[in-house]
Amino acid sequence: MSRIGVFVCHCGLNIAKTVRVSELAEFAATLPDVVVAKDYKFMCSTPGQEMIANDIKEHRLDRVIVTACSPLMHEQTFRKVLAASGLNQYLLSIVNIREQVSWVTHDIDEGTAKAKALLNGAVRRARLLAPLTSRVIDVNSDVLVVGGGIAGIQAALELANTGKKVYLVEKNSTIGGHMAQFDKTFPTLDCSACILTPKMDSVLQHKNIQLMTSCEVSEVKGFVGNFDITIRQKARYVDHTKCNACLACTEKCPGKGVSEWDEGLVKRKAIYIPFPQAVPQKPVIDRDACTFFKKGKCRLCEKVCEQKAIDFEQQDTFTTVKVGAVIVATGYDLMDTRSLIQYGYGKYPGVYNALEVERLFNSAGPTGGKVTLRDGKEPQAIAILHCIGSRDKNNYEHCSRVCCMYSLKFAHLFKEKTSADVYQFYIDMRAAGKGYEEFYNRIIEEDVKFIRGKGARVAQSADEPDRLVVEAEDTITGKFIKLPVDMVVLSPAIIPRGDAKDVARLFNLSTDKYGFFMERHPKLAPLSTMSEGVFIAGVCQSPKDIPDTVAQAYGAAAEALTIVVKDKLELEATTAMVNPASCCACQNCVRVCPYGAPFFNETKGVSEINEALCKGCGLCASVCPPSAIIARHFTNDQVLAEMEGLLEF
Amino acid sequence: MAISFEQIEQHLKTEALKLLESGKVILVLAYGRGYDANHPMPYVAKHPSDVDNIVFNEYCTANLARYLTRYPRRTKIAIAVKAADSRAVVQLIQEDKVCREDLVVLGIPVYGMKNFKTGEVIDSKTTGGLYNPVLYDILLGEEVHGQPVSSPYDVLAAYEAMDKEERWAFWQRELGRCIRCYACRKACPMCYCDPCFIDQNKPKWGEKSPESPGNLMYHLTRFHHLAGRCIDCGECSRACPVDIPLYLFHKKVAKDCEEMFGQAAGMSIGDKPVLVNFRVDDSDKILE
Amino acid sequence: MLKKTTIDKLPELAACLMEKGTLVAPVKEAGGFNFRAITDAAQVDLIFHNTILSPKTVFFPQTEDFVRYSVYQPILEAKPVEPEIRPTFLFGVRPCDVKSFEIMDIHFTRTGVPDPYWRKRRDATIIFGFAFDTSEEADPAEFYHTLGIGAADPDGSDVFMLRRDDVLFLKAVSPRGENLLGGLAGLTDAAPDERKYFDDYIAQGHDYKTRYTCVDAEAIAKEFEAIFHNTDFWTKVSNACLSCGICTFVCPTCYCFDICDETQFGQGVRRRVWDACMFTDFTLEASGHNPRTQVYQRLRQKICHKYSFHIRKYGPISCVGCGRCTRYCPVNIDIFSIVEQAVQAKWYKRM
Amino acid sequence: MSFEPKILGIACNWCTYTGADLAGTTRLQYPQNIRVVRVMCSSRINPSFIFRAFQLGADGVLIGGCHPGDCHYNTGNLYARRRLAVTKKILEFSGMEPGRFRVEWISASEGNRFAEVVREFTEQIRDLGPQTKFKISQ
Amino acid sequence: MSENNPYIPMPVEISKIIDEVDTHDIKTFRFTFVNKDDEQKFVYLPGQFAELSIYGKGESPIGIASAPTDAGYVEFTVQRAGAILPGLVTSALHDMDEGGRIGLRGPLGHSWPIEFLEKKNIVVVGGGFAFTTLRSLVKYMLHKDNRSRFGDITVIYGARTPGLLCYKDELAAWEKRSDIKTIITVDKGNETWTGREGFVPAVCKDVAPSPENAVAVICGPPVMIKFTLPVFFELGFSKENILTSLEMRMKCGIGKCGRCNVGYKYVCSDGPVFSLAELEDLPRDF
Repeated sequence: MSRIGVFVCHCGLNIAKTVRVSELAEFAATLPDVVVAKDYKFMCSTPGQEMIANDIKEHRLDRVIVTACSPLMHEQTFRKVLAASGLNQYLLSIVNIREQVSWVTHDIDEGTAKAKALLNGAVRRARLLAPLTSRVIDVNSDVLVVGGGIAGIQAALELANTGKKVYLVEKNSTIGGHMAQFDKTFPTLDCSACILTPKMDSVLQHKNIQLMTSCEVSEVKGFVGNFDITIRQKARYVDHTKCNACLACTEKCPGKGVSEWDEGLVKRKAIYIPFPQAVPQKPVIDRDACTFFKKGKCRLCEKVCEQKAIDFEQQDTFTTVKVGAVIVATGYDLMDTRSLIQYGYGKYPGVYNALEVERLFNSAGPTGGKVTLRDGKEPQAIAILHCIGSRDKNNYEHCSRVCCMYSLKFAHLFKEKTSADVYQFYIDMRAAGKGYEEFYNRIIEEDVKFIRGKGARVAQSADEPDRLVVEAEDTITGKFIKLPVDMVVLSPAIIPRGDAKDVARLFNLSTDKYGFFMERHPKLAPLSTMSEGVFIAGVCQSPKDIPDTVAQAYGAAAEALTIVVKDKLELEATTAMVNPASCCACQNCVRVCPYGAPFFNETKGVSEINEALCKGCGLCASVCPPSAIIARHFTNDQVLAEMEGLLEF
Repeated sequence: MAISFEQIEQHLKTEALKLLESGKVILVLAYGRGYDANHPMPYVAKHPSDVDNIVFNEYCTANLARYLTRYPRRTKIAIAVKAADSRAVVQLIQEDKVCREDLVVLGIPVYGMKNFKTGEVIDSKTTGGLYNPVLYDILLGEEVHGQPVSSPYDVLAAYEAMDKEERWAFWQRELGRCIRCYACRKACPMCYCDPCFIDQNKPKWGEKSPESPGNLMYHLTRFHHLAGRCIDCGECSRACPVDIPLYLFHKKVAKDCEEMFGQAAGMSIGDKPVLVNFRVDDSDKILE
Repeated sequence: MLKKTTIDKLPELAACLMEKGTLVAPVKEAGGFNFRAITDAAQVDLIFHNTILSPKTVFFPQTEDFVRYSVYQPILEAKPVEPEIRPTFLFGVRPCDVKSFEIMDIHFTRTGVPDPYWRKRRDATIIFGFAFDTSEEADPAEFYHTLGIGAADPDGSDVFMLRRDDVLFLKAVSPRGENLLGGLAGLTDAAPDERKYFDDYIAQGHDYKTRYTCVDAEAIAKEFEAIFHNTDFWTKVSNACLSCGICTFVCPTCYCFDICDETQFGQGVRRRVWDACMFTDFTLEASGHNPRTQVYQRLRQKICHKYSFHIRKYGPISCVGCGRCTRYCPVNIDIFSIVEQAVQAKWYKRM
Repeated sequence: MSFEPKILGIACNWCTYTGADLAGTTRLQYPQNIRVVRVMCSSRINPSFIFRAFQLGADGVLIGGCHPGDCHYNTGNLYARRRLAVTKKILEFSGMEPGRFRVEWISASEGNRFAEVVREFTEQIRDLGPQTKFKISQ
Repeated sequence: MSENNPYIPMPVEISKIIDEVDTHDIKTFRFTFVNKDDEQKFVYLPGQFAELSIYGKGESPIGIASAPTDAGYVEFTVQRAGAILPGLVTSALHDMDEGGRIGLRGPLGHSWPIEFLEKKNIVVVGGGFAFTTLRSLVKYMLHKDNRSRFGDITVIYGARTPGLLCYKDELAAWEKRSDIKTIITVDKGNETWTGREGFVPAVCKDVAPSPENAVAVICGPPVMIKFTLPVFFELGFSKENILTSLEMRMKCGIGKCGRCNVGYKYVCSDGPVFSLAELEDLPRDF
């Protein structure tokens, strides 16, 4: 016998257009235990909230039902109203009559009927809601940043500057990420290295940052405020505490590996630093390329190293760090365009992908900054093909966002460095960004030829076997064209890192259909994730340019700070608990819980749940045969009552 | 049979005596005389002098694994098991209700067991194809070979052939007779919950009165709780005072589970019960 | 008055009774015989030994609705359920079961607050007792003889019946029975030699031996009181017990019930439903406390209730030896043996 | 009056419920016969919920969860897949029309999929007609 | 069937709710009868109980806390039962407001043996929330029409903390009266508590009521009873002169449903009031 208040929101016309809101309120008033039912234009507005607060007091309400938009939208807003009115915030129930009713029907009768059923269910459930209290836990003030690209660097620096200790984990032997591979950045054409390397250096120097390169997170335990994160330090075979970065070893090394840094365009040594400005500037051994590891003898590096830093016996080591929050900034890969055989990447030497071209422009790159083809010749005609694999329903539907702009940048650089004709094959130009449209206009001025039409095929020229032909339909003229060129640059889809799934599993992140990490809310919580205390920044969330990435990094740092700045944290209250009187000691809960929250108490002969580890999924409750587990806020009783309400009319 | 019931009884007595005298176990779960020879009872021998009361004959159908969970954990127990019963022991070990090292499993290879109420031979009905225990420490006799081996699921054919309306009518009729004495769950070695879900009043899953809705809820949920755990001993059906063929439904669920998850209940102590387990590559087809 | 008919004319007799009221008689169904309200005269089947459920179901059905209510409406709107009670003919009740009605009467209507449902149904019912076939071998589970009940005791019946091959004899025992039999068409008077056969059969009913042990109510009540706290004894006899409810549900003298509120969509009915002292939740209190958590405690309650408490509270033993509990026990627990052990041998003292 | 099926949806908070919201946000139209209960994870769904829903008169029950591998709780839906598969088999063997119970993986980004499934399922239930087997008559 | 059907409750209305303790889980509900006939029929004496009945939730047997001398209403003091899962009836009742209606079945069971108590000195010993039917008894005896029928009255009442004492106003009033000796104690006091501290058995020993022509009426949690009984034996009270009230799971309240027996006695219809002598005739575990 509770006292329920029902508040029906019009959401302007969003709801009122297809649900008769006043009728719904009248209906609510007839439901059991409902003592007040009202409708109002905007419940989430200040007057709306005040109305609820007043009615809680005036009618001594002990349950509140807000019939409005999705709980994912305003549940927190209204919970705060309850809390401010002295009512436990979990005595709130939200009925979603906007996203799941008014917006999905045009028929006001249908809409009203469904809204009534949903409301009826909510009333039945509300009667059984129990006040819940959150547990308060201590918070570890350190932060882990995963990924040492520009996003990770920026976030780490921001946090470190506030005085928080930061662990920056990078799986490569240097930080810098993709940005360090670029020559120039659009639209300002400033030198990428010039703006990035000082930051990389700051990371290395910062007393609050512990930089962990050649490292990967291997296990994540704990929960927001109290993560225990195990990090695997991959064997580098060089003791970095001894190495003085003289690099004598790299000179002597006979081994040859493929330079990841230069996108495989050249070879590097088996003991190497990826690039001259690498941070830390200490070499590592590529086990697969090392003569000693392959053939069992060599050890030249060891012989030349005065510091005795070479250690072929080195093993992977594991360390565990305790942090309060995590920022995941693992970046991206380019789609492997070899699978798109029509473009001939990997088949014709004249076909390049965008990152390879970045390296060609770079003075530290394989060609010393000269644009030459693989055979050393300078190209006479260059085609840049946009949207390879992206904006493509057969591959990746999403737009990779930065390709238009870097393709323009490429055109400019080609023009600057060669005398070639440059052709852009595009679907449409997307130049939304500060200074971007201006940059586009500038490139048009530079005699770059724009062909509106997606490159359909790249083939060997029939007439001149060492040249290529790009086939496309010019959608402006409607003509099918075949353009002979020397060089083709593909702008492939930007996709999540190959191991993004593993990272998602480790940190309990959801991913979208491409594998990009899902934000908690696309607009209102773009950097938070479904995992409390884990934030995302940069391209691992979705393709974006450097300014956006950096902005996100700042944002994620601020988000993480909101957690670690506090000494104490309130945990989610909707955890599960065991009613020991009913527990049959089958230990199903212990077997299934992904978080290890339930454990078996041998002395008492019953299962118990560590609520700090519990995330409230309710799996244990449904595998508990005697229903001894109570999934708070989603108890069997509450769900059954809601179902009964939904199905009554 | 390679060995007679009398010989099994003799073996059982000998082994029980040895185990009790040596103190290896503190009790032996076996069979004793009931009110006549055709009605033996489960019997607990705790003292060497109790061993004389042990009997074994074709009516000793009871699955003694049911009693294992009655004793405190870590009690040293010897248990006499037939083929299906041994699967129950295995399943209980999988579920960590009993520990392997606390048990001495006395395996009984046997066929020709009879339902003491009807006299009907039960081999093909509930333990089809399985005559030898899957787990034992001591085998009381020699393994049975040469008996007809059929799929335990053969008896389902007629029911699977029914269309859904016939099946519905069949189960309505059968389950409609249920008087909710709960002998099925009490006889079941895998039903060790106390209280049972149906006894709960928060939530109240089904009504206590023996009417169709409550009966349906009770039995369907029980079938679900036993999915992948039912070891096909048939005790539920034999216990039922109104002869509801519950074993058919259990068999069907067991068959489906075996097909979907590739594992039969109680066959290996290293297995994990299928419904508290998963494979990432489980097919979505199972949901179709 | 001794009347007779033939078995093949049973449907006519049944039809005749059905015209006067509800006929409840043994019906063969899957699993065995049970007493059911007859809808088709041909259903009545007297070729049976005994039913699965005892005929207490007629006066004390497994569910009895008390009140219909709506949880959203004022309590005043709740409507007591009027049970449909018509003149009823309970046909073919074995003598031991007839005896059970008397024992149950003490509990339900003759002491304390009378139970209106039992009384009304009982008052509306005419009982046709039916002698066991003494030419058959005694059923090994039965022991009504121990309780002083003969295989052909007409006591407590209104009409008592006996089958001799194809002939069914019906004798009026009570005035109500006399009244009824007199007005039933299709029955013929029995011949003198048949009357003699009938009387002899009844007289010899006590010679028909089921299992027997000498049991004196007062003495056995004391015996069980003495043994009540002997945990070893109770553990030993309950070792096999599964703690299911079969023995109590089939028992003609078990009367425990629960009162349940069953609600759906706000509409509900408060009803009583059989309960069993063998169930763990029988004595489970809202606080979580349960005085009988062990199987032996529950079996002890059941047996001591019948053979001790009932005697001290109401006089007679609450058992008629019908053997149902033993016959349907899935693990062959035999109440008779337990009683025997307690009485004869003072078995527990040797432990 | 024509038959308007009552369909109970049980959707996990993170994927299907959010996907249903997305269907709304993008104004996709679908039949209003579905009423969704939100639970945190498809693994929260006790098989008895489904039996009970049919007893309460649901003509169809639609379960929505994250795609296997995408569960917010890592593995919840992988357990759910097995448990619900068994539920389906039990319903089927009891004589219930198998088409009345359906499990779909619908992610937070698949608003259109949600709408499509609801449209399809509603039609399917409409064809099957009212569910009378489990329904408790009043 | 509605006439004199012992299973069908009569409607009553909550006219007053008193929040008794600082933990808010014990409340006293005052009910008035919706049908005046029912009020006439509801004739009871202290010590009896009734089934509080809420359709859809069930019934709960609760001792009557008011006295027959309280005309026009009947009171029950109800604790919200169950630690993890609250009792259905008691929690529904606790959620109700004044004006709400429920069902009432009773009066049930035997009362304190008033005739036996007459002309005797009465020692009332209560602990915590189990004081309800004792309160009824004390109120009854203190009534001006009844006071002369009884000898000296001593009340010893204890609770764990001052905030957990029930009927605080009445206790205060009793303390002021000269015709009753009222001793209130708490296991553990607080800043504002000026009264006695100590466990009930110790206080009983301390107060040492005389066994002369006296009857002790004791109700409380099992542990209190366990330690209080020896004190009264030592003081010289005979088993016949020590009375208590038992609790057991009940359903019907009229000795039919078969679940509240202790030995051959049904707590509901043969009790709940028993003398210690009677209890000794019953098995100690049941």
